[in-house]
Amino acid sequence: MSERKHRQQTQMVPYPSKSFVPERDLGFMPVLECSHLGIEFGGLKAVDDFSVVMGKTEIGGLIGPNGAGKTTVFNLLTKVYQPTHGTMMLEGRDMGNMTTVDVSKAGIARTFQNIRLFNNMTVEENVRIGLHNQIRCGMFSGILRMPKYWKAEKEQHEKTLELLNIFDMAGMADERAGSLPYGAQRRLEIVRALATNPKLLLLDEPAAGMNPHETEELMENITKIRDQFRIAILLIEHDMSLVMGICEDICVLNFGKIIAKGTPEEIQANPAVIEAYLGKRKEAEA
Amino acid sequence: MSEAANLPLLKVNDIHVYYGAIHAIKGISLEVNEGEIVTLIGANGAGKSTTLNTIAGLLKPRQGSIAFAGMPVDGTAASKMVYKGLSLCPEGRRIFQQMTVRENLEMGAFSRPNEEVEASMERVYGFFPRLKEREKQVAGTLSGGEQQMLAMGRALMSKPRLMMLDEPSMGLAPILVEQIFNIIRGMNEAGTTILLVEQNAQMALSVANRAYVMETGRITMEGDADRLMHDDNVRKAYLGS
Amino acid sequence: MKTKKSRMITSLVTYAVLILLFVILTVMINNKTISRTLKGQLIPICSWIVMAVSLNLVVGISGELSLGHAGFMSIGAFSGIITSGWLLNGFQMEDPALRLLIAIAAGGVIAGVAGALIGIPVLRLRGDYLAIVTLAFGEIIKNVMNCVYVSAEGRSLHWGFLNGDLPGTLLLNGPMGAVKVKTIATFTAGFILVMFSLVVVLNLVNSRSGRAIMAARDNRIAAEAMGINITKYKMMAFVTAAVMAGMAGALYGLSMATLLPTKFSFNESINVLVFVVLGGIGNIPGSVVSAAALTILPERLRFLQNYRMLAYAVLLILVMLLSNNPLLKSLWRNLFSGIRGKRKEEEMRA
Amino acid sequence: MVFLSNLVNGISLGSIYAIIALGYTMVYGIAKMLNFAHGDVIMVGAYIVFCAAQYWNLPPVLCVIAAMLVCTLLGITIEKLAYKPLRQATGLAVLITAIGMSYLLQNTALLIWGANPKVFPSLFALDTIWLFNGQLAIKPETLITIAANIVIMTALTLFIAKTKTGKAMRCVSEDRGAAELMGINVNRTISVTFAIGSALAAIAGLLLCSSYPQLMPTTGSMPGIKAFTAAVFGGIGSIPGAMLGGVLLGVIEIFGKAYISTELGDAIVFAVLIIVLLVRPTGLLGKPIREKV
Amino acid sequence: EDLVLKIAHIGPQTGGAAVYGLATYRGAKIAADEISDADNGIKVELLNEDDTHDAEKAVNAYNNVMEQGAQMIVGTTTTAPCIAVGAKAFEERVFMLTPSASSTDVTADKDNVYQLCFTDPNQGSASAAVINEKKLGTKIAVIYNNADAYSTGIYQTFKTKAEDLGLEIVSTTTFTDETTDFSVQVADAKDKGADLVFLPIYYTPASQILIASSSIGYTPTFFGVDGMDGILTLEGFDTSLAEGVMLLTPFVADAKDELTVNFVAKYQEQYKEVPNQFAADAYDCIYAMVEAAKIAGVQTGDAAEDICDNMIAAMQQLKITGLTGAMTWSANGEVDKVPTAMIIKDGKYVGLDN
Ligand SMILES: Nc1ncnc2c1ncn2[C@@H]1O[C@H](COP(=O)(O)OP(=O)(O)OP(=O)(O)O)[C@@H](O)[C@H]1O
Ligand SMILES: Nc1ncnc2c1ncn2[C@@H]1O[C@H](COP(=O)(O)OP(=O)(O)OP(=O)(O)O)[C@@H](O)[C@H]1O
Ligand SMILES: [Mg+2]
Ligand SMILES: [Mg+2]
Repeated sequence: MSERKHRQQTQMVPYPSKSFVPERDLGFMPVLECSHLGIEFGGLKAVDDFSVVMGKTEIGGLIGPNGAGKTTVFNLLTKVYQPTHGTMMLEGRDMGNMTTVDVSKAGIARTFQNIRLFNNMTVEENVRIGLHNQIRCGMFSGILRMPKYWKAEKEQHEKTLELLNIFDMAGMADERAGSLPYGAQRRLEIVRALATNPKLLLLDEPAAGMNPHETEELMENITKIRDQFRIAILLIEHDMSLVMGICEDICVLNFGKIIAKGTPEEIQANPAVIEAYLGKRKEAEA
Repeated sequence: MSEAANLPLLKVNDIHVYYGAIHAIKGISLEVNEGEIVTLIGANGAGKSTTLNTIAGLLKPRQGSIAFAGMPVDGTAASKMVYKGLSLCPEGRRIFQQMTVRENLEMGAFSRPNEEVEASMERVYGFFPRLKEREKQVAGTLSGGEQQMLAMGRALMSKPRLMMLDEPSMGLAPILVEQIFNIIRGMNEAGTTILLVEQNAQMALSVANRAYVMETGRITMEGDADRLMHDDNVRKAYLGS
Repeated sequence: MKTKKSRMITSLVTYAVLILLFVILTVMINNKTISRTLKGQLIPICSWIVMAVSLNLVVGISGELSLGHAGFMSIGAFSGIITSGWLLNGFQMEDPALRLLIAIAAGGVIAGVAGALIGIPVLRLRGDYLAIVTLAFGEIIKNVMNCVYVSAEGRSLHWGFLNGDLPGTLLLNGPMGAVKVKTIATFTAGFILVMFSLVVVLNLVNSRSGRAIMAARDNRIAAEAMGINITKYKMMAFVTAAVMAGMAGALYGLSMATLLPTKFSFNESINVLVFVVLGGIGNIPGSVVSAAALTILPERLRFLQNYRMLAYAVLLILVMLLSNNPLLKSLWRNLFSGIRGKRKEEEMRA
Repeated sequence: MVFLSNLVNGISLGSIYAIIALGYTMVYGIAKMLNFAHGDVIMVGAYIVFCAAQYWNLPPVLCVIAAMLVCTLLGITIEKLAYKPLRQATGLAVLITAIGMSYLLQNTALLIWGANPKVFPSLFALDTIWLFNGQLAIKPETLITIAANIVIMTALTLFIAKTKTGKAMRCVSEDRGAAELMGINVNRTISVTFAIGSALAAIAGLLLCSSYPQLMPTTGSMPGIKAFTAAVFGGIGSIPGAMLGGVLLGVIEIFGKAYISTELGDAIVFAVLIIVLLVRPTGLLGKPIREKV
Repeated sequence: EDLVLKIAHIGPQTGGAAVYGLATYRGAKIAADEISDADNGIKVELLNEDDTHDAEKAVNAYNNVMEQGAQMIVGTTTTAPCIAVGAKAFEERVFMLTPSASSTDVTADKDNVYQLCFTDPNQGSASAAVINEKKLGTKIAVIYNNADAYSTGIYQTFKTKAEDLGLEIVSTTTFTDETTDFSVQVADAKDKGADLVFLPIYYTPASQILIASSSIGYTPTFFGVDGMDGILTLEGFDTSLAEGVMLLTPFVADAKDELTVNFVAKYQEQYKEVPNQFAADAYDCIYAMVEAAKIAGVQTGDAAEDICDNMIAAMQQLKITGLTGAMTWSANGEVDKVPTAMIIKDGKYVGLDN
């Protein structure tokens, strides 16, 4: 398996004191810095002492057994849950007092493990919702159909088509989102997230339910998005071909704790990861 | 049961299924023989789940026939199919979140006489020792892998002759995927016929005897699992290389 | 599977049909060919249409079940009546059209304020819990209105709670409600209000704010993750609906010589909900049709005498059963796609 | 003493709400529908008892059994004709149908029994209990209602937790499709739920009209709404919650009227409900709904 | 050729207030049939519509009967709809005589609306006067329906009059149409030591209050108004609880005069129940309207607006004696008749003076 196909050849250099970021991102402020993040659900430490740094254009991976707390990390980063411990910074801004809405405005967008589209709306409308804070027009301008409304509508329409074209989906703009095939729904979620103009994109199992062929395409698209928008991407995935194929830095969670961090090669060779997550077969294959 | 020897256990003949105006299944025929593992692979939205749900009686085919153990069963309610020896482990697990593991298993044996429940339970615990440890836990709090085990165990409780599994490996860590496939083999060896729908074609083909490939509501290929595994078209579309 | 274009066409067709109807009815009124019962019902019909459209904004567009919508109508009605009485008493404003306009605006504003106050606690809840709290607010409003007395003495308004000893002319007399109301509401005003509510709701739905409201309905968590302030947009829908209900109330109140606080009971809220569900949840033109039809229907059933309400109940159940029958639904859809031609069919196949 | 007698009155009213709320919550918990016609089934039950006692001179036990039989049949019929065809429809469609059903029952009762109110006969040949030198009166109906509440609550809880049908009901309430796959006949299970709910309505009708002996075609509607409120108050779907919610609602209503104002009695009840729901958004004993993200 | 009068009855015949509307319709129907059957050259054609005790529906019903060519209206039964319909009828010049809508707002500012029942203030102050005169109680409790215009109206004038007369009101509590439990109201009266409870309410809640009182062993004097009539015939009611209850009423179903006996017999035969005051008032209404129509010279097929003014003039000359006593009308539409104070003894009404 050619796992390196989509990965940019970069050398990983230590980022001051905490973690590693790609060399190319060294001159920039890291997009995300979490330290000692944690949350408890009635005594259960779902995430514990989670510290990572993401470079400005890094593609990171978050893996781990089921129930390890991966999705919970995303929920913490987007403030769906309020962390009970630790701090998070988005491009140097403290996220402590932000709400989910603030986080989105500040520049983190996400997709969901169980797809959450606005099923009764069209594909275009879904993307327009993503543009909510990008192209604005107040309630009264909307009701009274002021010139501002027409301008905003036009702008939104153009931007939507532009974004949909990344995944060749412009032709589906008028379909009901709920009636799309599963794979298209996953892609639409990514487009919608991109529409919020994020600095950091969080993808929760983007390849779930896709076959290897579709996964391959997805990998290409993810790298393309990173290059085109120059943003950081953090993804959760159980499909090792994808993770090992495009992630530059991988973080492995087990029982809420980080058990390993490193490049794909390091992770694949890590006995603790093999024991807890990968299993013997993958090891043999690698 | 002499008829069972020469008749297939399940015979689906040219069924058509609609969701409202959407023609989701456009004439599918397939067979499963006693003792086999048969797998159904295909892209997203090809209609695999729809096919299984129709066989299980959750959906009604508008056209075509289904025979189970030599008896026509199309139009039979899902709740009756269980009594005939067919059970479906549905996509997305659908366990009873607020019941305990044990209660979930008990519900799986709803169609069986009460005396049998204990024995079946032991049998299931044999396959899934983890479930025995978690007997009293509320199912909603289990991890993803455990929930999948519970769903399979629950389907086994009805002592099916044919067990249909819809994407049992979905969203599971690689290590668990292996375990699940080992258990599928184990169940088959213990005498349960299996119809398996999988996204993970590689794994599915490696455990199956025979396979069908589906595309947008139709079957486009069928044959020996080994043969399909090495078929170029299949490799390109479903195996990723 | 509605595209933007087809939505716009629906809106335009709705406006056109309503204007046409208005013209026809006005002509019929002028040459006296309209039946007396229907003529008498025109203003209430307009009020109930506005009620249904506004409730549909909450139930259909914003996705929250409200069982206390009549409460806002009540607030609007009594505010409107008081305003009109006050203007007449204290300011000698004789022009009924101007008085009506101000009264309707006042009814809308005051109901809107009430909607905002009620919305804050209500919108924190979900599903059936939210529904029961709106029911509770509706009952509280009814109960409280029953204890309020308002009188006008020159330009000053006096009010009393549980105490009717007020100087001047009583405008609102506690449980006896408003009496001696000068009925200044007209069908033209009603029609303008209906058009106004339609423009507001239909334009809102096809705007950024409207999409945000629907996004919050379809998937709360995803909408928040897209940076949409759920509370703000739910509130926007709720308050807009309250304002329109208040205006409908003022129109209604000023079309009757008397109005009791107990009129706006739970049953009335439910009635409006029936209009909304029967017309189609989220279907605004549907609400207009069903509100009008269901207001006229019981009158048309008068020949059944004592079996009238029984027949109404049976019809209601039958309509619900038939409109939700999967067989009829697909039959209807086939018919529809047949009319719409190939394009639609292609869409279905996709 | 006044306080005590208010408390007794509150509990007496509350236990009536509770017994109606039990039926509401049971049907809601399993079939996930707000059966607004429940209050009217109660009214029918009360009329049957009235007729049985007044016209046919049946002994009390037979009156109750007759009412339960009629109500159960009525419940099953309503379910079959009006609700079952709507299994796939939205919750609101079912709600509106239930409201139609409620109109239908009220107007049928009006045609059969007339508009004149009837005073319900006292079936329990027991005397009022006087405490504290005749200062505190406890009506036998109150004691019987409370006892009935406890028995029904326990029986329902056990039934749902222990019996095969009860467990099937829980499955149906969680996931109808999955329940079907277990071999559970979902339609039949829901019908059974309705049958039980309606039988409970008959008992509630008897107790309601025994304590507050006024019977009209509209008798069921307001107690029905209050009981629905009580069920939500206690956490809808929760059986002990219905009982707790009912009793508390009754006590709050009586205290509000006695110590604040009779004019604002209902406003106070509903205001307390709102406050409680703001603090506990799923009622007193309701399970918090947590959506996994 | 007979004179045919088209009279329309409007009142609630479904919903919570159906009992009143059905009673007025039945009373009116008996009168209409009697007149028509008597072969005196007059036929009464009685139209009937339901208003569900709602102003909007009442106006619809009004328009409906006018479309059917009604010449005058007997109704509407309840107050709020009557005010709404009255305003319409005033504009359109249609004569109305209501058997039972008793608020002064019904007739105020409208020359075309007449009442056959006592007005609320009339009853309120008459009650206070009787209580004062006969020294029936020293500490008075009032329980009234504050969601009902009739009940609130009587209460308000009762209170004013009682204060003037120096009567002491120790407890005032309310209820609504939706109230099931009356224990608080009764307990409050008992607690405050009231020896007379004034009940300006209809007989249905009154029966509940009597039951609730007896269950806590509270036995003051109960004093009611005309709405109390009907309590003795309430199906299933233990009339012994009503022993000693006093009320002001113009109509007594077991009076022995020929008119009453005849009416009650007919009513029982046709409707299997004992008529109450509402039915009696409506019966009288029809006779009054027919008499007035004779004076006004109404012809078959006359339009409502043409006869209205004549009817108004005729009403003021009219003197009739009906089931509810001898009546005349003043120009503001109010009736002048004498309420009689009654007391229930051995399950029967007896004049308080006897
Ligand atoms: N809202 C919650 N309340 C209680 N426990 C929770 C909640 N959300 C998550 N958990 C628990 O936290 C742990 C981590 O869950 P999480 O969803 O983050 O796992 P995951 O790593 O994403 O697993 P998977 O790969 O199966 O998606 C699990 O044990 C889960 O049950
Ligand atoms: N409830 C439904 N209503 C309408 N269309 C549906 C419904 N369920 C499935 N479909 C459509 O039917 C087709 C087949 O879907 P199905 O779920 O059977 O596919 P699948 O092969 O199981 O895909 P997956 O791998 O995503 O599970 C798809 O086009 C899907 O959009
Ligand atoms: Mg996850
Ligand atoms: Mg599937």
